[in-house]
Amino acid sequence: MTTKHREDLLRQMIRIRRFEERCVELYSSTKIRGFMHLYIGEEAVAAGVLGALGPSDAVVSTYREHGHALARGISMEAVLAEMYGRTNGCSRGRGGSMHLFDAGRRFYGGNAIVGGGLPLAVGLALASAMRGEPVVTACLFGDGAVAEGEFHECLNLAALWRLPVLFCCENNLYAMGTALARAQAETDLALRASSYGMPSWPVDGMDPLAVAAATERAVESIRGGSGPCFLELRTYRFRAHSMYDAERYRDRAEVERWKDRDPIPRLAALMREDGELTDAELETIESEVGDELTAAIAAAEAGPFEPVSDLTRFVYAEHAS
Amino acid sequence: MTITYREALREALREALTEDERVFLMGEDVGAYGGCFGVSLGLLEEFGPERIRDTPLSESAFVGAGIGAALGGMRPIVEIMTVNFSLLALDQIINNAATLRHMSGGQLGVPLVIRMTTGAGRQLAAQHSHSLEGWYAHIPGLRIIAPATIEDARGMLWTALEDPDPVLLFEHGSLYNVPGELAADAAAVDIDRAAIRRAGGDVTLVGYGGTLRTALTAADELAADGVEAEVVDLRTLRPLDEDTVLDSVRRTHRLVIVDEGWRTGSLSAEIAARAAEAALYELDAPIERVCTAEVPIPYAKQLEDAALPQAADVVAAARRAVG
Amino acid sequence: MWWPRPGGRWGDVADFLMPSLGADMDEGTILEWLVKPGDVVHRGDVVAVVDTSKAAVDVECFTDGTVEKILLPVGEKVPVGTPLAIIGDGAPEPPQAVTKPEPATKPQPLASPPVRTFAKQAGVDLAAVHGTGRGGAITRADVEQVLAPRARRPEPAGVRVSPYAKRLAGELGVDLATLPGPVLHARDVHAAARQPVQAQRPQAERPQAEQSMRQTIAALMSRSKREIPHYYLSITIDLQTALEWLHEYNRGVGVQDRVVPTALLIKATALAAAKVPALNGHWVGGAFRPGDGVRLGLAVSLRGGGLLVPTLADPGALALNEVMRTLSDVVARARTGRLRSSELAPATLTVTNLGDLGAESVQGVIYPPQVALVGFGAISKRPWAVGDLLGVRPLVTATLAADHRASDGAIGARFLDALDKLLQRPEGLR
Amino acid sequence: MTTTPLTTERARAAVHEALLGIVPDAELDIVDPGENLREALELDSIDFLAFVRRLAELTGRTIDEDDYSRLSTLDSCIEFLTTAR
Repeated sequence: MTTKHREDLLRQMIRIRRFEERCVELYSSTKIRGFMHLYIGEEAVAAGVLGALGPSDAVVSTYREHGHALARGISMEAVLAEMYGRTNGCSRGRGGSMHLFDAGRRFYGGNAIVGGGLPLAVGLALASAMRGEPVVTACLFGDGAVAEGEFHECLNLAALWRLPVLFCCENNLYAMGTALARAQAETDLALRASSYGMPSWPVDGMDPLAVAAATERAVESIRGGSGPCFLELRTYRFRAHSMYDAERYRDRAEVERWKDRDPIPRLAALMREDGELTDAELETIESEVGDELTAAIAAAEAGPFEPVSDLTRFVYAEHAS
Repeated sequence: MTITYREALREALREALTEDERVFLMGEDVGAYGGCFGVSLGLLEEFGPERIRDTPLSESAFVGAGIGAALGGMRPIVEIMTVNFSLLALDQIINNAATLRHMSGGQLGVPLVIRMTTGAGRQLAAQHSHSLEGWYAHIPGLRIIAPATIEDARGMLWTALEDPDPVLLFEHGSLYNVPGELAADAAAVDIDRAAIRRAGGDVTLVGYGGTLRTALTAADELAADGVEAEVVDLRTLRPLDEDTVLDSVRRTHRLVIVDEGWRTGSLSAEIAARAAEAALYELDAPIERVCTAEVPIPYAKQLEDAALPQAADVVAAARRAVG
Repeated sequence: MWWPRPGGRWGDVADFLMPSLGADMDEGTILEWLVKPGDVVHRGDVVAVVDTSKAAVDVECFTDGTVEKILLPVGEKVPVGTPLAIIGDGAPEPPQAVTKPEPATKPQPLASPPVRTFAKQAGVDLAAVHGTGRGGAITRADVEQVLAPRARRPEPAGVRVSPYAKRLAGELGVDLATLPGPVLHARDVHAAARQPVQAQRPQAERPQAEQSMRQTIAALMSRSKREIPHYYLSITIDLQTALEWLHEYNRGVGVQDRVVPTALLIKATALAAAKVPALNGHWVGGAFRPGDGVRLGLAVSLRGGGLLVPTLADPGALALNEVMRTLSDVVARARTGRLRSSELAPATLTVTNLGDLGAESVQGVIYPPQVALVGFGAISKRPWAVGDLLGVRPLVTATLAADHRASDGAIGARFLDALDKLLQRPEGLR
Repeated sequence: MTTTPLTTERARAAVHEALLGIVPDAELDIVDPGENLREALELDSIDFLAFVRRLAELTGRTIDEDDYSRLSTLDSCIEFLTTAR
């Protein structure tokens, strides 16, 4: 893996982290409303998985998708303006934090129903297979989705029809407040996926290099026509499920233990060790990300609101206009 | 030429598969079995397993896959065996198909057609006799159509496929064997307007799908008594063609709605409400509704008959209205 | 969170506000302060525990500084955005501006809660009500006093009226209070509008409802003359050819199928109306709405006086013997009070034929919302110039009364001309 | 077709029945037998035609349009019906 590649991963993770830290502040001051689910702690997955995809590949995501959207190339302005409910948001202010879309980047949301995105991914893959396009559809979902019927229906269907889907299960150990072991009889999710007859393997989701390597390998196999693959990305969210919660379902010591494995300082340290990163370079990255963020906030603040007279647009296709 | 409703649907499918290579049919037993109700019989042999896809019993997965494939540039036709089973795919239909365009600020569209059988009358008991199209008609983002005639069975599918939004096509189970005349040059029909299937000046009978026949039978009986009923076939349940219904009410001043859904919170309630909102001062008698009794559909014939709207019920309601 | 304090020192001092901690949080309660004045805090430090009514949540601050003052004690519930503490650089707090008291709100009128509720339900603004109660308090009666003039004229007690009937009554000027219940439909209103008086029985025996029908027709005709600028055109038509043809026709059929001249006049009128559609229809909402086909109202005189106007659906489209059959049927049933609802549907043009009563011509009053009425006088033999000679011919005077808002005289003349031409070629009316 | 002339009584009964079919509450006893029926009973042309039809049915007489003038009063009706053709 090249230095450039590692630096890209580091920069991507820092972008996501700083972006979301500001989101907390903006939410507290009621600039952002509704539900907001933070990704802090899981950045290695977004940077690693999304970084391994090509522009014609498709992505289906969940409601904890700020990181996925940013890593897919949607601008900070478009994501933040969406959370501000402005027309320069990536869904024109009609989706909010949980429903980020970008048709041009083949980013298909932003699905807030747990497990609801899997059938879409299967269908997108079916379309590309029927059209003979060498395209991979990456479907990101959490460990909670494994308990849904749609998970099993979709893994079976994708394997049965050998569809080019990359199932990426971000196992952060909690479905909202329910620990994996309290919801699943068999907690080895890769093992369960393998029962549907597809290559499945667990990955250290706190290590961006491991995630990137595993994804590249899976994508190559899928593009070669071997059918779907399943990655269990073992990771952890450092913050509450949604903005704030009392976190009565987990031990603070557990959170601290996982914070020791924070992917950002971990990769930065590794790169320093290998002589690939200096403090000044890190400072530059932080400062560039800070500038990008400042500009995004200004643009979101300045973004126009959709007029209420346009309320009922985009329910059906708009013909002649 | 005389063909059945089933054959008209099959011809429509065959035409769509022939004319547009993006079109494919997917659902439970649509291929090797020939379709639970025989609609797709022979299509597997003609178009092959890539385009006539048998699916596992995974309604949510294959309906959602239809949505995904539509996003990905295909024109899928998904068959759900009956409306009852569509409940297993409700999440995909309502949370995805109906919302993606809006949630994405107009970036995405779901040009998908979902066909399913609806309705009772064949002694299939409580889990295979629902008429839930009214439920679906509640949902913005969906278009709901219900062909009641041979011509519509033949012509609605193509128009639905051309629609850039998800269309749910409801086929009433009692219609499949009904024969009728179809012009040799029958082609696509609009899915925007209700149709007046019989003109009359004394009372408006509104029906759709399976209840159109009930309404027409009732109209014949009423005519024998000198009461001329106008029969409106809704055809499209969402968006409702309110104008056609209300124009008829403005002529007849009396409204009887025949709906195989349950009365409470039903499509009939919606139509009655709209008549009250927009045509109250045209009404010369209380609106009458003939709906299914508020009971899960029972198996025994006499009970099922008693539960469902019958022509005699419609005649009685019309007589009350005409006074 | 940090927020620049109005009037404060920008950048140095900020209020720490009650944060929004979730989509459903509007207010919160400080459960515990984890800092005290003088403490140094950093961005990300947890400074307090807030009860959101769902859970106790640690809240953090977003900048570095020194806690200057705790503004909100533990246990008090405040809305999101309320200042909770002042965090600054440790300098003394600037003097607070004295906040102006809220302007006194307008004193509320004195009224008991039930009266307030009643007024609210009735949509009465209490400020506009004069109180007559103790100390000027507003009583229920005071509110009712305000309401009284607004109240609409009550409908007849115990009688239910269909909405359409109610609307029609308004349009046709029928007083619903005069009609018998228990349920009134459109047909009752139409009947009332067209059945002014039934003079068969002596006045004294007439039921109350029938007497009031005189009032009804009075209202309708008054409205017509008040609202409709009538103009009148007449033509005298030579019926010699028509009556000779009819005589021959009747000779060829049995007594059951004989046709009277009125049938010819009706069919000719309907055909003429189809040719000149500007006279066939309704004046509604300030505009002429052409009729959907010709529905001909036929004024049927009742023996002993009185009038009914049943509607014939498009007699122009019927064969003459059908017109005659319909005519006999409708007239018989009109006189026995057994008209069908379809015969009470609104007509698009009315014909009145007073010829049998001997009148020479009829200048009728238009039935609103129609825009024309055709009156035929008696068919009588009169001198008539035929070529350059004077002959005796059966003549009829047809008079058109028309609404000048909807048409002009030229249109009316065209109609009468069409009528004449039709009657000169009776075989075309067969 | 020739028919046997009616007796005066039968002719009167037929005229009364035909008229009462048109004007059910007509008080024929107080109608002057020489008065014009159409005026006395306010018969229009349609009523009169109905009267002619009923009279023809009741008596079996053929009544042509040219005969109408002979049916103007109660007396003339009876005379018409009691006269052989």
